[in-house]
Amino acid sequence: MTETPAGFTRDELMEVNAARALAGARTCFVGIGLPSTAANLARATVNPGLVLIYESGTIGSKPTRLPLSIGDGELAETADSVVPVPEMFNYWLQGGRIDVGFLGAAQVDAYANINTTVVDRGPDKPEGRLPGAGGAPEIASNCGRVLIVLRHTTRNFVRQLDFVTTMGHGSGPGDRTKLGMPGAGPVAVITDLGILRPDPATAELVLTELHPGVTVEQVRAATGWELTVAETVGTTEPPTPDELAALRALKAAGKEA
Amino acid sequence: MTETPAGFTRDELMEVNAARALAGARTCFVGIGLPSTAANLARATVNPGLVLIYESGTIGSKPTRLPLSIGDGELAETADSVVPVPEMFNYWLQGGRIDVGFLGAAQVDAYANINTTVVDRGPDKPEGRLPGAGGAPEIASNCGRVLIVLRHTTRNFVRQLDFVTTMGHGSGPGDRTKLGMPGAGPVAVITDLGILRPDPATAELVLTELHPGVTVEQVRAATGWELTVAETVGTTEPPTPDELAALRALKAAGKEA
Amino acid sequence: MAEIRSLHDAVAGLIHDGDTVAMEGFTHLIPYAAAHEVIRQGITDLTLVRMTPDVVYDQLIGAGLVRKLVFSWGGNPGVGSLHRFRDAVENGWPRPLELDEHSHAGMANRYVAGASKLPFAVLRGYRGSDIPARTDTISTITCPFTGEELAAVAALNPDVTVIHAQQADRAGNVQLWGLTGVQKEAALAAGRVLVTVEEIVEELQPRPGGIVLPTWVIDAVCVVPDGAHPSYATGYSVRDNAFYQAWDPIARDRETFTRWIEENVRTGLDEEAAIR
Amino acid sequence: MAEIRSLHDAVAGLIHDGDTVAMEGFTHLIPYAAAHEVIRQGITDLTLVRMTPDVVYDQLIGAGLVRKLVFSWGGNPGVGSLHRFRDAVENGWPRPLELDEHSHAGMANRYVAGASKLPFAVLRGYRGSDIPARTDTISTITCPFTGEELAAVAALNPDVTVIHAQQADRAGNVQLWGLTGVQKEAALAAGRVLVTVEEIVEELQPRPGGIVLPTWVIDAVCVVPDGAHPSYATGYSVRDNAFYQAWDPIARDRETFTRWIEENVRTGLDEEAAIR
Repeated sequence: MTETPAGFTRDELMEVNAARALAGARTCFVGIGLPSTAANLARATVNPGLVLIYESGTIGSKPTRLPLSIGDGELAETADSVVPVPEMFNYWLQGGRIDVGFLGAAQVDAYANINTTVVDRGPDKPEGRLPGAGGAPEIASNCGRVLIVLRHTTRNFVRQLDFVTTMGHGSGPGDRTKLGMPGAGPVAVITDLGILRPDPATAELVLTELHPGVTVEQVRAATGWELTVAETVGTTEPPTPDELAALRALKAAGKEA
Repeated sequence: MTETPAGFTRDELMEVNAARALAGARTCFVGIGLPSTAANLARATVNPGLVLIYESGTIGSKPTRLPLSIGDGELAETADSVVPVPEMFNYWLQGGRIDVGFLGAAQVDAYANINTTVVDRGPDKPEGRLPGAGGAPEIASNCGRVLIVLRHTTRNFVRQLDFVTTMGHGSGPGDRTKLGMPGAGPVAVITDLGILRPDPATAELVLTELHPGVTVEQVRAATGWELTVAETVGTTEPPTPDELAALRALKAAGKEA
Repeated sequence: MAEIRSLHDAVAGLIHDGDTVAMEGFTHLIPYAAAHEVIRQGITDLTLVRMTPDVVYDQLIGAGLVRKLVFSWGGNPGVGSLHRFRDAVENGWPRPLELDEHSHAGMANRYVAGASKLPFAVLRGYRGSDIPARTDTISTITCPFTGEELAAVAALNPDVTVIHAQQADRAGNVQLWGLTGVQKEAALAAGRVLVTVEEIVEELQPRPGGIVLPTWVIDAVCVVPDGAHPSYATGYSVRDNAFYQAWDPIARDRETFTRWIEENVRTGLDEEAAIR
Repeated sequence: MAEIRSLHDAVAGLIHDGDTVAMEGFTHLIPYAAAHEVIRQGITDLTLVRMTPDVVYDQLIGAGLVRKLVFSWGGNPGVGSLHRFRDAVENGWPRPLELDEHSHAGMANRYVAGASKLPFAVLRGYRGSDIPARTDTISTITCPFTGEELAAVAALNPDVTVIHAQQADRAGNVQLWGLTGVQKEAALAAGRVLVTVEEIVEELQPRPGGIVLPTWVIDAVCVVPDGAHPSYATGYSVRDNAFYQAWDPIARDRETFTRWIEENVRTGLDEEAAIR
């Protein structure tokens, strides 16, 4: 690999920063797609001991390439333990044993609530059908904290969800407690433009970091609500050559398989 | 083995007849002690294909000697499948997959209700402590039918149970249906004197068969309530040489282990 | 007791118009061959159940055999949308598709209740979600000890569950291993069980992570080597990822889809299953 | 993360006076050595939990360390009564023993609820039995879908669960196999987990029927070869049936019992555990 520090894509910025957010975590419940990329990159970089947990029943998977689905054979072959799916959801997830739940999303609102069920496509058009909930509602409720990763567009970052599949912070602070949700909920939304984090007082997502080369205006323009911006907005560290190399190697191995 | 047909004990009559009661059954949930002896003898004689299920989690155990406990290692080693104990009780027993539940008892009453919890030892004496319920309440409720095996004495066959651990037929016909119990309940109580079966109309246990050499009076004297005797009382077939040989071989193998 | 039958006869004997059918598998061991036999026989008005309906359910839906789908995540894993599923839901083509939609935790527990012959299961789930408003199979229940309000989900008891496994013995005992998902629960929850297997072996050797289903909880075993393709069977095959990717353009277009089913399922290579 | 510690230190660090402690095992893998260490350290006022309390609980009860027993079947399997248990219940010697008594199905589901961090579990159980009248951990609940009334049992969440397993690796991941009973549920239901193992191996090889508990759900692993004796560890030892039979006369008499504990546990061979 002969990449220069500047030779990276917006997606790579998102993926590298998502991986970094897993520093210090012991266990991560991994959704497929971007979360899986991030979690596997974390194992290759900031957190080699991270225990990856997939809803297909694998605990401690150590894939050498990006799994193509949450039921990829390598996830089972490299796992410390494979458990039945009901046990995964009852003993491990609901049992409160997972530090971080890592989710993707189709739509996110200002309180980090998530829609993956249906989208309103306007009058005279039928609702657009999305895949559905999967494990997300209980992942978001039961994990110690939640990370969300998705691309930043006004289609994805909406003022009002068309459907609440998975509650993040509801309508503001206290909602999670009121509903008896054990975990802290979303602590960061990592996008290809920067990072949003809930304001401790209001639980509303606030832009706290920009990726190198991105402006606040770009993020505002890509957000469907009037985005709050932190007083001091940081800039994420550019990906290191090691991070990029690891990310690209993982993806290349995934394509080969 | 050079036994003559007459060379058998009362216990052997009980054990052989208990085994015979398993003819035609596919699956048997086996209590330890006499039920286990009977079920293993059935596999050696009338029902070689009988699937033995022990509450320790073994399905299809094929022990070559009498297991010394429901957790005997050979039960697992010879099983078709070993499942966690909760799965055994939920998916297999409550799931309604077991034809026959085979139980022992400390006290039985005229409706084949069972006490294995405490016995009243008279005034000024503390209740006598028995082992407790084990799996029996749900075995008796959920198996297709129930067989009970125990020695026949007035101490065991009582007018009034000191405690109802496990319901057989309650206080008479209809009680099981009223309580929503899926199985038919006790269909025979096999003792060292003969066999009692519930009257289809009253659900009360009736003496239907005597073992060879036993009289109705002997059974009456060993029963703590006014025993109903069938109009025609049969006599059980004496143990065959093969049955005796198989029973004694099983016991001998159990002692050696 | 399981009878070892041809796939044609087993499907014809066990799956009927109007049945609720679960064909389970979490990417691994998905019973494609059995589903294709359902398409060939035109068994219709089905309620299909599965946590993760994927391409094989897309095929059954597009073939017009499905009235209702009970599920928690419907997609082409690693690729994208299920176009036939979307077309049925969004446009009612080739027929409207009713949905009963849950989370994975809810669906898994519905199977657990079904296998346990309980009418419902309890979980700490669906909190803050709009999902319960769209279904009558989620309710609430109050803990009699703590007063906490929890979600209750109705048991799932399919008329028939169909799974694919690696091996059976001649008596019809079955073993599967690798990712075994929710297959045991789905099988034990069902009224009838059909298992396709890679092969019959003289004796099942206990495997790490192996699940054994004894013959007396199974109705039919059918020998269908590679019966999970394009899904896979650990120890026998690997996932045909190229097929999953190729499916996307096939399924996007109604005519392309219909032709594909005609050429590859109704009169295609799978026809051999009918005479096995 | 599991720390690999001496049995003395692990017991002293994890088990305290007044704790609710589950030492599980269904005849197999019963953690005798750990229980003897509890006796040596005189940890008292315990609430003991186990589906099948046997000789090792008889010893703890007779030693006067137990305030309450939560159980479903108490006996010397294959032999007869537990005389120390009976003496405590019937005569209050050496102290009264409170009981919370269930059926196996109820206890198993109480552990399942505990492991699932639910406050209760549901079963079709205890019907027609006097058991519910004797405990406040059984209640009823009505299915919100069918109206059927079912039994509810309160979750069991021991302060500490102690189990014996065959192997751990150096990171403290544990594997047990053979009859694994309710050990996984008991461990995952507990606040703290202590595991004694036959040996540490370089790498855990997946076994048929094996259960793996990852190091991050365990607090301490102690290497105690033959730590289940007179119970057994599949692959390492066989059950010492002679001991179970010999226990009957020892336990019948208070003095004989007390002397046995003094000579064989408090100052006996097990003392070596303290320096391991």
